[in-house]
Amino acid sequence: MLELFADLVLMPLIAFLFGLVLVLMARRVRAKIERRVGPPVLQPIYDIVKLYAKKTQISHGLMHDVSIMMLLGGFITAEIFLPVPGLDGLAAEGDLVTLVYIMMVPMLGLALGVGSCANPNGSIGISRALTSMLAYDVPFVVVIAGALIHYGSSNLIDVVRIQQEGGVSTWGVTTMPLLAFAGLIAMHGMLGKEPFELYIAPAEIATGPMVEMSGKYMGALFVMQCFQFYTVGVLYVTMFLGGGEMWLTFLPKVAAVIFISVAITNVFGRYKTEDVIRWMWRWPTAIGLVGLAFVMLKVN
Amino acid sequence: MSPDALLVAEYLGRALYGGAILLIAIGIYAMVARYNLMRVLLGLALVESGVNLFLVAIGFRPEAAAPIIVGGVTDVPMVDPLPQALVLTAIVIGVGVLALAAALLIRVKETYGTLDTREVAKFLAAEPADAAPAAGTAVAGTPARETVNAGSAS
Amino acid sequence: MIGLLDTLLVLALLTTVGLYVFGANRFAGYIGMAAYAAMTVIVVLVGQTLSGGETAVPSAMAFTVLGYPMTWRIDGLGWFFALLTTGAGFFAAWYMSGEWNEAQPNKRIQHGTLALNVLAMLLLVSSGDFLSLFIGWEIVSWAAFAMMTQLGGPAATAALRYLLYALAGAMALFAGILIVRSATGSFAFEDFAAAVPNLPTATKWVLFVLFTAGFGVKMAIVPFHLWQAPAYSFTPGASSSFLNAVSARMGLFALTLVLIKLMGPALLAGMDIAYTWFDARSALLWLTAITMIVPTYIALMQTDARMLLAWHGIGQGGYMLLGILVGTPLGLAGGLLHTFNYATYQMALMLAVFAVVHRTKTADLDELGGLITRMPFTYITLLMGIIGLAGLPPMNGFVSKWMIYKSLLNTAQPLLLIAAFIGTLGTILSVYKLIHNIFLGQLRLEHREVKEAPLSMLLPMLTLAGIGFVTGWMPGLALSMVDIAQSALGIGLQPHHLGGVDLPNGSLNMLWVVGVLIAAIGVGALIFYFLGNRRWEVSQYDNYAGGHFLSADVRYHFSHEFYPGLARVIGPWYRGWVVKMERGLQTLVAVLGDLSGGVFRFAHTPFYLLVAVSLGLLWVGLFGKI
Amino acid sequence: MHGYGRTTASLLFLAGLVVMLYALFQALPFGAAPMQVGQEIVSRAPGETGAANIVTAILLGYRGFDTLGEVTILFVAATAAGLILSGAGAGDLPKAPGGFILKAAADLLFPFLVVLGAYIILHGHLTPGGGFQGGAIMAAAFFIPLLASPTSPLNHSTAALVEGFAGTAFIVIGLASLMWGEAFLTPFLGKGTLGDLFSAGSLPLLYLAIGLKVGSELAGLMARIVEVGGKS
Amino acid sequence: MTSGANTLVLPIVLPLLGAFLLPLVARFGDGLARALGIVLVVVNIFLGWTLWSAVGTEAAVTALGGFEAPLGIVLYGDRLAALFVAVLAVGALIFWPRAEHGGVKAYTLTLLLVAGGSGLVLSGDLFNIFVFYEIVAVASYGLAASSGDKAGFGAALRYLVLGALGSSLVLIGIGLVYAAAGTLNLADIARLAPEKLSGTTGLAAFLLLVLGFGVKAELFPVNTWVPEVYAAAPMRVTAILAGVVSKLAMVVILRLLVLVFHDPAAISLLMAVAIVTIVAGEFAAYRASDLNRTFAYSSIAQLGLVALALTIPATAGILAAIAVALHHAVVKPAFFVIAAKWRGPLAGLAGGARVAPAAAGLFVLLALSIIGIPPLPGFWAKLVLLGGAFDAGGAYAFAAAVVLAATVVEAAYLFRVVARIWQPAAGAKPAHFAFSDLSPALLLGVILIVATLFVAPIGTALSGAAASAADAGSYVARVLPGRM
Repeated sequence: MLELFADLVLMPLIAFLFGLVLVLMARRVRAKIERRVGPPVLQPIYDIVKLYAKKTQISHGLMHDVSIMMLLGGFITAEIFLPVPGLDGLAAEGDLVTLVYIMMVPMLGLALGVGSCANPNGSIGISRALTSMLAYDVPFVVVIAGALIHYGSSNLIDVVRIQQEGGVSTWGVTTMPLLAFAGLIAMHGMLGKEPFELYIAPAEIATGPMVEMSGKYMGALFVMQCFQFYTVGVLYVTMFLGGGEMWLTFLPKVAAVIFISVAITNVFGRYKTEDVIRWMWRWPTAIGLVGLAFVMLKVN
Repeated sequence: MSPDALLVAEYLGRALYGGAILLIAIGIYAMVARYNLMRVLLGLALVESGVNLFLVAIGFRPEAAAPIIVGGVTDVPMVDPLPQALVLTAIVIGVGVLALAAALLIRVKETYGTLDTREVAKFLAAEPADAAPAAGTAVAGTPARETVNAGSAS
Repeated sequence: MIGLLDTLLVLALLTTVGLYVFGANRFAGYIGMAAYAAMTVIVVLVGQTLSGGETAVPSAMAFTVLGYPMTWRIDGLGWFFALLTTGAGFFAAWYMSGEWNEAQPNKRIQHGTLALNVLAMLLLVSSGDFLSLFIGWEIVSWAAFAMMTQLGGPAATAALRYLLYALAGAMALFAGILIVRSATGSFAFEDFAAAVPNLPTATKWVLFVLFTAGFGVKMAIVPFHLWQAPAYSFTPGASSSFLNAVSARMGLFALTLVLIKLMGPALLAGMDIAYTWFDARSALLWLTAITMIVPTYIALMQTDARMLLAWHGIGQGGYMLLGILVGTPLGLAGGLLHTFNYATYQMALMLAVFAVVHRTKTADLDELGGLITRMPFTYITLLMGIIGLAGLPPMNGFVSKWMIYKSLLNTAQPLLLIAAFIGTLGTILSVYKLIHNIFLGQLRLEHREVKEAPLSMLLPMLTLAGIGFVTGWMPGLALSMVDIAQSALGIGLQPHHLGGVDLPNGSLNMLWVVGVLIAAIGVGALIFYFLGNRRWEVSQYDNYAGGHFLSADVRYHFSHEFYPGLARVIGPWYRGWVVKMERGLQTLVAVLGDLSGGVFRFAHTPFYLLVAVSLGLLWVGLFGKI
Repeated sequence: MHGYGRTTASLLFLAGLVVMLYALFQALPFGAAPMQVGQEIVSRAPGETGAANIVTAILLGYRGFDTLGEVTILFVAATAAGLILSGAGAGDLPKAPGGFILKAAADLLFPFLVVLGAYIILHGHLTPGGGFQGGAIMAAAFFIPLLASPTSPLNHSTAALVEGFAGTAFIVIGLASLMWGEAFLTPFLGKGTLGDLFSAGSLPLLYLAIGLKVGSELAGLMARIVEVGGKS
Repeated sequence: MTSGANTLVLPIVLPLLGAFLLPLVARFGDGLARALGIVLVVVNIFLGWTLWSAVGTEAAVTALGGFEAPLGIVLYGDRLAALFVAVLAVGALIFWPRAEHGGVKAYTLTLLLVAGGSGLVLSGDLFNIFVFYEIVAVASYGLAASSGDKAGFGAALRYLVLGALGSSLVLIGIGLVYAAAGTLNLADIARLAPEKLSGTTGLAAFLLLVLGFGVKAELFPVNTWVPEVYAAAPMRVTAILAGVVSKLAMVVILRLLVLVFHDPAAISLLMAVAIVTIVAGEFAAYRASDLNRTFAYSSIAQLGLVALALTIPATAGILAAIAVALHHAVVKPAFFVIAAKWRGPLAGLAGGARVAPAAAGLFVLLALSIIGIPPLPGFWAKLVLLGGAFDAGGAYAFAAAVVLAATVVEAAYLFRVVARIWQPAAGAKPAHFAFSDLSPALLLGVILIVATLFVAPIGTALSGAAASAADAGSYVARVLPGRM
């Protein structure tokens, strides 16, 4: 019981801290590509502290505040249901499907909060964000379905166990490379990086969802980004890269996954909404479906 | 029965049945292809005559007598009396119907001023004053706005 | 010998008569509440009898007409739907008890038709053979028709369309039950269940198609879906929410009864379609997949809040049927649980939307906005409702969807799972649009003085939302009711506990999920309130405009065409094939009608007779025995 | 429906009809009348009805009920015609008188026709002829004067009276047998000697009723048509 | 041939006697004539009822004139006949003509209609049936034109021409039958039919008889008189014609089918005609422009159903035919009562529910019943019909499918009208109903509801009637006891 309680406290904490590292990495990588020096190591923390410390904390009503709580709460919950080395948390009480759904809670919270800010630009941003969610979630569910069929279990602990017992040859990335590839693309979309960052589009809609966010609201969004990098990375590692046998290999795997995403993002421009949908529903989905077909052949 | 009688019967049969059919055909032609109601009625009378002829012909027997017993002699071959009785009834019925038809004809002429079946048909067809032909095109429609989206991508 | 079921039916009958007579009374809503509550109590008592080992509670009512016996008895499956019916009736009556009642010019009809529908549905779910099933079915259809038309307005037009669909379905059904009788010699369920495995394949197919089409019309399975949304959404008030919540589910009841209980999923799976990979069950499963997706994305494009919800109702029906057709105990439990869950959140949603309509006189999503400040409790109801409809934790919609997904995984049907997921994604987009366009964004000037809905309407809404939350947190409560229904189906029960189900390959314990989620949101609240400076609430319209001019005098609300990018992509896919098919059918009937009418109108009668005689004689010559 | 299309179509169908009816009729055994019932009637009629004219025996005896119906049809037609014509503008146009010759001839013919009609009616059971034929002649007797002098219309109420009583008489005669426990229209009174005027029991009575009824009906019917027809 | 059976003739001759006397009685006042007519009709109801209760499975037979069966004319009174005698009289009683439509002459014609109709169902002789058929026909020609309506004469003449041509066909048919079998007695024909009438001649005779009687039975394509006559005739006449008289012709076809024509080809011929009739009727009604025509077409379709029922083998078919016919006899006249007031284009009916709620409600009740919605009697009639069809299988199942599809069309046009009635009035409001205008329809509505409540005993009674009507062997045995 005590151990579980420790899990529950530790898991979000690690997620936040390593998320900071991932954010830092993303910014540094970007800087390197742009031949800049990039921010100092503690810059993510400075940013968050600064935002929380701002004097005017403008709120647009209770729903605005609640949305921030849902945002953080949703990710904290997700961390608790995501197994990491040595810490299974509550992963047995809710499976991958549950996790996928829990990850939608922060999205919904954000959407509600932005909506209640009554800024049309925010609403447009949310409209775009939800549209792009629809775009990348289609290949994502194909990947999820394929992976679940492959592992024969939706319990993430089982998924990790199966990969670790068989070694690298049973890792998802080797047994179902097409799904892994499609999953990577979907994950990239999930992170909202170019070319899929249409919902932020500062030149068009004044940064969209974030338009009314300042102070600790913005700070919470920063925290959310840490969680998001971490969660998405861990999820991918868990499904395709053998999960975490130990922290030393686990964290680099997560970082590597995120690195791929941040490394390629800079070479892209921004897709239009329609193009995001078309592209996502065409290529990754097709690749995923082929991968799924292989999985089905193997299962039967 | 003599072979002659049989031969006579055969030709008579053809003539009688043929005549009946001819009468019926002429009558029907008058009813179908002519537009004057008077001719239609005359055609009807012809058809009835033809049918009666047919009925009477059924009862024919070669070398048989009329079905009246004369002098108590009952064993002579007689033609079938039943069709004759039927025809008698049928004729009277036909008379009644024709008489009624004539009465109606008078009223039709009086009412519409014509005996042309086409005119009468036109009058009847146009009777429901402002017959809205589109009475049923749209059985059920959702209000315009909703129909736009009530589609299916399947 | 008056049993529980008889008491129930008599009570429903008395309520119907009473409310038709005294429905104009200002206490009519309370009378209705009391009656439905009493009915619910009786249903619960019936449930106790059923869980005590009885297979069915019989009625003393029985007729024999023309040698066909008709009986009524309620088994677990019927009980489950009876509970939904009386419960929904109770909440609808509650909603209509206070201020609503005073505002309605035709409350007698509203109360009367509601009671009539409850009676009809109770009759249907307690039918004991195919004949009484058909009778109940027809009565349900016409009771719903009465509800739609008696109040007039656009619903009446939609109702006509409904009527034709319902009647076409009923005729298919009629043919079905008569074929059953021809094949088995009786209308009895038991005889059919015993005889159906040995019937010729063609007969099985005919019956399958007829029953699926007949009952499917009521469920609005694609391609029989066109009627439902307009018909349900334009029916005023609580009646509409009742229709949405349980009326279409009668189709599900009957489909479950015939396809699962009597024919059985195994039998359906054995009916292969030649030259394809499909069999009867999988073909129908794919039809439900289409039903999950197509209506959901049609809902996404709606501009009327009621239409939007009603279209979702059709899509949700697809999930239920999907789960039930999977045919495993888990799938069945999921499908049935979803029926229950859907009834709670859909009713809450409809009631909330009607509360908005009650206050603002419009349900047009382009003409609302910002009401969160004026109607916060209605907002909460709607929020909880949409979370349930979208199937997110912590509401109950998640649990049932999870079970359905899980059953698809366990039977290795990933494509259906993907279809279900895609439907859910569309639902999320659509429900966000719903809540955003009504409650978020900027308040319109004409709605500045709008008041919160009265308590008499808020309470049932919030109670329903609360039920949705509690059964999401503790799905075991609802699952034990599902158990009773499932025990009547002969497929086996799904073991469960208070928090969900334990499966060897991935379990769900909502006690933990919800607990952690709430706790985590609490942590979020702690972070929010205890870190950083105090929040400073500004006017809602004190917005950053990115250089554009926005003022408080002109209200901007991004609501019209909420998903433009998506609409540009999938817009061309809305070809309206089904609409075109429907129009084509209408045109065909009209042309045939004109042809036949022309024969009569421009009659040249002797000519027809001549033709008939000539052709007839020719026929005689050709085919007569020489 | 216009032009020659219909004529052509009619002729085609008519040709078909003729061919097929001919084929059908040829298949019937002409000259070999079935005589199932006919033969039996021929052999039994004299004994059972006492009528020498077997057609009469059939009409009034074996198929007497048909005859009642037949009379009724005339009555129906007359009533219906009366009903239909009742609204027509009768006699508002002066009708040309028939002239002296016509009138005198009609007056002259009247008694002859009445007597002839009565004869044919009364000998219906013995010789060809009977109530219908006689009735028609009787009707002619009353109708011809009307043609000759259209201004003196037929007394419809008298005709109706005769008609009504005659019809009633037929039925009452028929019903009378019911009182003896026999079936409707069972002949009663003695059969007499075959060939005698007073033979065949009640059949001549029926013929009398028929004759009167047919006569009055036909006369009334035609008179009505003439009355109205004069106008248009 | 018990002496009690002799009274079989009374339902025919008493109205006949009354009809002959009516012009005489009318001299003492039209009211007296009217009273006499009504009394006779009531007597006929009583006679029908007496006959019904007197005959069980054993039908009453009387040889008229005492001439034994194949020679003379017999009357055959089974429950079927009794039923229709009573129904016809009830119809005539409810829809006794109004004084303004022909007065005493109309009374006379109605009485004659009753007499002729009773004869039609009671008679056991083919030619005698023809005679009574003609009585009915001529009386209805006269009544059809009695409204004084302008369209009435043209319509009646069209009716007459078609009817007379049809009668000629019947006569040819009778001639063919007689030429082949040599007898006119139905039982005798039934006895000889397998031997003499199973060939082409028999089939041709059947065709001609069906087309001939089909004029009254409203079978396609010889029913083209229906819409105009029903629209132009006085409502009360239309009600009787559509409600009862058309069924009498069906009874004749029923007798022919049961006794004489068992040829599968004949059955399929009638079935084809029935299907076309149903389709043509329902579809034409869908596009009809006013209520009267709508109901006229609808009645065509309903008679198509009866004809279809007749083709279904054994008792089930006959039970279905009787049930559908009886149901229609209750419903359709009531419809015509409503249509009589609500004339003109359908669009003009908007607001009807406001003006005349009782009529509107009754309309819905009748529509529901005629579509076949349980638990109304129409449902049970359709149940028996379609149940029999599906039991028979094959082409019958196809026919049943057609019926079911046609039912949807039927609902479409009926409820389109209902929707109109409930719309708010645009422009002129539809006519208001005085109680006396609506009372016949209300009475029929009450009958309908009562029938719903007592559907079980009614079903049992009709089954018995159908079973005895379907028993050809017993018919022959009763009529020709010595000649089996």
